[in-house]
Amino acid sequence: MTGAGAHGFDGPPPREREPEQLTLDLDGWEGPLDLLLSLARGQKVDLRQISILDLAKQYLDYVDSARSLKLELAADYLVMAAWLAFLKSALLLPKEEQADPSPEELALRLQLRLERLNAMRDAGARLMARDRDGRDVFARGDPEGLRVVADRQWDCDYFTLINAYGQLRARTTPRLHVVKRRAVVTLEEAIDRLSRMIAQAVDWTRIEHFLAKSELPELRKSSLASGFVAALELARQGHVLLEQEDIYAPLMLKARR
Amino acid sequence: MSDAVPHAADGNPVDDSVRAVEATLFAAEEAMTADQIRAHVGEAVDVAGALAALETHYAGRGIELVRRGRHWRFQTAPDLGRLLRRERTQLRRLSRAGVETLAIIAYHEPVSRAEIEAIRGVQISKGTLDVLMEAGWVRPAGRREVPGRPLIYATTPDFLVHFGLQSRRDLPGIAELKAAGLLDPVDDAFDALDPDEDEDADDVPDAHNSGAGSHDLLESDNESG
Amino acid sequence: MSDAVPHAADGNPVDDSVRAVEATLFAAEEAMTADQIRAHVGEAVDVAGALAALETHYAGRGIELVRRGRHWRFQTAPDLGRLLRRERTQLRRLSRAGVETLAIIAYHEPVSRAEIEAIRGVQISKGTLDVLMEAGWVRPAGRREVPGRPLIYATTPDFLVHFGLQSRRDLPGIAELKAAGLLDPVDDAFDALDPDEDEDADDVPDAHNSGAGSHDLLESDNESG
Repeated sequence: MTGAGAHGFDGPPPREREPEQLTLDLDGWEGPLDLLLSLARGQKVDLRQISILDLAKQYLDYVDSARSLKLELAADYLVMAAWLAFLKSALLLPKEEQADPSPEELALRLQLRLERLNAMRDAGARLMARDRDGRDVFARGDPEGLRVVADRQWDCDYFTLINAYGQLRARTTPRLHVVKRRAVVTLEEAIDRLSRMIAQAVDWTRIEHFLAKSELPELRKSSLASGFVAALELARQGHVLLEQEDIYAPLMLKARR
Repeated sequence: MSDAVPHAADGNPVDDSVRAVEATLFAAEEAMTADQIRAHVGEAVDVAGALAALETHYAGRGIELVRRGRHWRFQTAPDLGRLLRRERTQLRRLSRAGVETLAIIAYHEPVSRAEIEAIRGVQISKGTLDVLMEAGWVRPAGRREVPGRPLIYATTPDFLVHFGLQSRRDLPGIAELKAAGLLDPVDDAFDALDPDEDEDADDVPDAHNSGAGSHDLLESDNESG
Repeated sequence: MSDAVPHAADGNPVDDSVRAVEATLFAAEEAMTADQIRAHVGEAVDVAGALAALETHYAGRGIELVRRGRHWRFQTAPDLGRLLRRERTQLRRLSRAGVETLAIIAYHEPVSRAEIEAIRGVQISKGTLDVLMEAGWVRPAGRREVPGRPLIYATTPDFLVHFGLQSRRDLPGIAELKAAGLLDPVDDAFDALDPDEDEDADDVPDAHNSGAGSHDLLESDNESG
C-alpha cells in the first residue's frame, strides 16, 4: 500500500514482472489478491484459462522466497498462503474424497474474483487515458462569468457539508462533555451504614448482609464495592474484624468489642 | 493554405437564439444544463434546437460543444491538447488504489464501501474515498436499505466532464464488461456457469445458498444502472 | 443525439492552423499577441492569416474575435451582454460558520443556538442562522422547554432536496466519516484559522464582498478545482 503512490496510475496498466523481481518488491502489493493477479497476468494467458494450480504454486514459492530473505509478510498474505496450500492439495486429491464445496468450485471462485479485479484495473487505466479536462481538453481560460442580480441563492455542496462536520468533530469533540449521572453508593454512606449495622451483629456475618439493597444492578455493584472498602476502613480503625476462609469464600464481618 | 475560411458573416445572419445560447455557454464558468441556459436566454428560446445547431456548427473546429450528462459546455478539441498543455500544471496523479476505487464506483454505481473492498480484496485505506470526493468525482448517494444501512457512493456530473463522457454508458468497455458478466458479483457469475460440467454434483445448490448473502446487494445495482 | 459531422457546418474541413489558433485563444487566460500565439502553435503556422480567418468566421456570431492594440481575444458579442447579467439568482458560498452551523443542525436537530455554540466551541451570530433560513435549509422548530425557552432549529425538506438526501438518516455517521478520512485533521486553510476569532463580521452577509477572513479561504476552493 505504501508503494502505491509511486506508481501513479495515469500511466500504463499494471506491471507484469519476473518472479525474481517480485521478491524484492513486497511493499508494492495491495494485499494477496493484488499479488495473485500480478502472478496470474504473468502466466500470459486469458484469465479464463488460468491454471489455479500453477498460480497457487507460484504464490507459495513467492511466499517461501520472501521468508528465506527474512522479509516480514503481513498476516493476510500468510492466510492466503495457507488457504492456497490447502486448495492445492485438495485439487490433487482423487475426486471421491473431495469436500463440499469442492476444490474446483473454490478455484473457480478465485478465478472469477481475479477476473473482476483485473477488469476494474483495466477499466481504471482506460478511464485515466481518456481525454481529460485540464490535460487534453480545456475550458475557456477567461470566461466573463454569468452574473448577478438581486436574488441571492446560497451554495453549499454535500461534500462541503459533511466534511465540515467531520472537521468540526475532529476539532471540538473533547469540548462537549456530558456527565451522565450514575447510581453510586458513596464511601461515606457505606461507612455510615456499616458502622450502624455492625453493632447489632453479634456473630460472624456475611458482608452482603450489611449492604444497601437495590433493584438496580449497577447500584448493587457500587454498594458491594463501597461496602468492601468501608469494611477495610473500619477494620483499619479497629472497629471491625474481617475473616475469609479461602479465596472467593464469603467475606465475614464481626464487630470488635 | 487553400482559403478554406470565410463563410459566416456573408449573407446568412446567425439566428438570435443560437447567438444567445452560444454567448451564454461561452461566458459560463461551468458546464450548464438546458434549464440553466434557459434561465439566461429566456423562455422564448428553443434551447435544445440552438444546442443542436451549435453542436453541428462547431464540429471539427478547434472548439467543440460537448454534452456531459445533462450539462453542456465548450471545450478545446482533444487533438489540440498538446498545443495547450505546456504551460498548464499537470493533473495530480491518483494512486493505484484511487484509480481502482474510482473505476469500481463508476462501473458499479451506486456501490458501498464493503462492495468495493470485496472486489479489490483489500480494505480501502483512509483518504482514498476522501481524495475522490475532494476531486469532485464521487459523492455519497444515500444508503442501501439493508441491515446496517451502509452508505453508497456514485459518480458526479463533474466526473463526466473531467473524463469527457456523455454519460456512464460511454465508460470504456462497460457494455462488454456487462455482457461478459464481469460487473456481476462472483456468486452470481458462479451461479450462471453451467452446472452440468460437474458430473457427480448434487452438492452445487448448497454452495449457492451459502455464499449469496453479501452479494445480493450488488445485484440490485445492475438493474438500477 | 445525431452524431457530429467531422466537418465544419459548410462541409469544408477547417484548416488546422485556424483550429490551433482558435483553441489557443479560447483556452488562454488573457489576451495574446500574435507572437505569443505562435509560441504555442508553432512557427509553421500563419498566425496572422488564421486570425483574419477567425475574425471573419465569428463576425455576427454570439462570440467575437476582437483586437485590442496588439492583443487578441475572444469575447461575447457586446449586444448579448445583458444575457450574462440576467441571472435571477446569485450563487454565494456559505461561510465556514454557515456550513458548520448547518451541519450541526442537520446532525443534532432540533438544537438551540447555545447548543450549536457548545458543539462548535465558537459563538455564532444571528446572521449565520438568518442566512441558513434565507437559503431555505433551516427553520425555527419551536422552543425548548427549559429556562429562557430558547428557540430551537431544524432542517427543512428543501435541505434534503438540495443535498440529495432521502432523509436525515442518510447523513454519514461518525464512524463512516472517520472511515472516509473526514475526521482526520487536515492541514488546510480551515485549520489555519484561529477558532477563537470573532466570526460575527464573517456572518453578516454583506461583509462577504469586503473579502474578510475565512470567506476568502472558502472562495479559493473554486480556483483550486
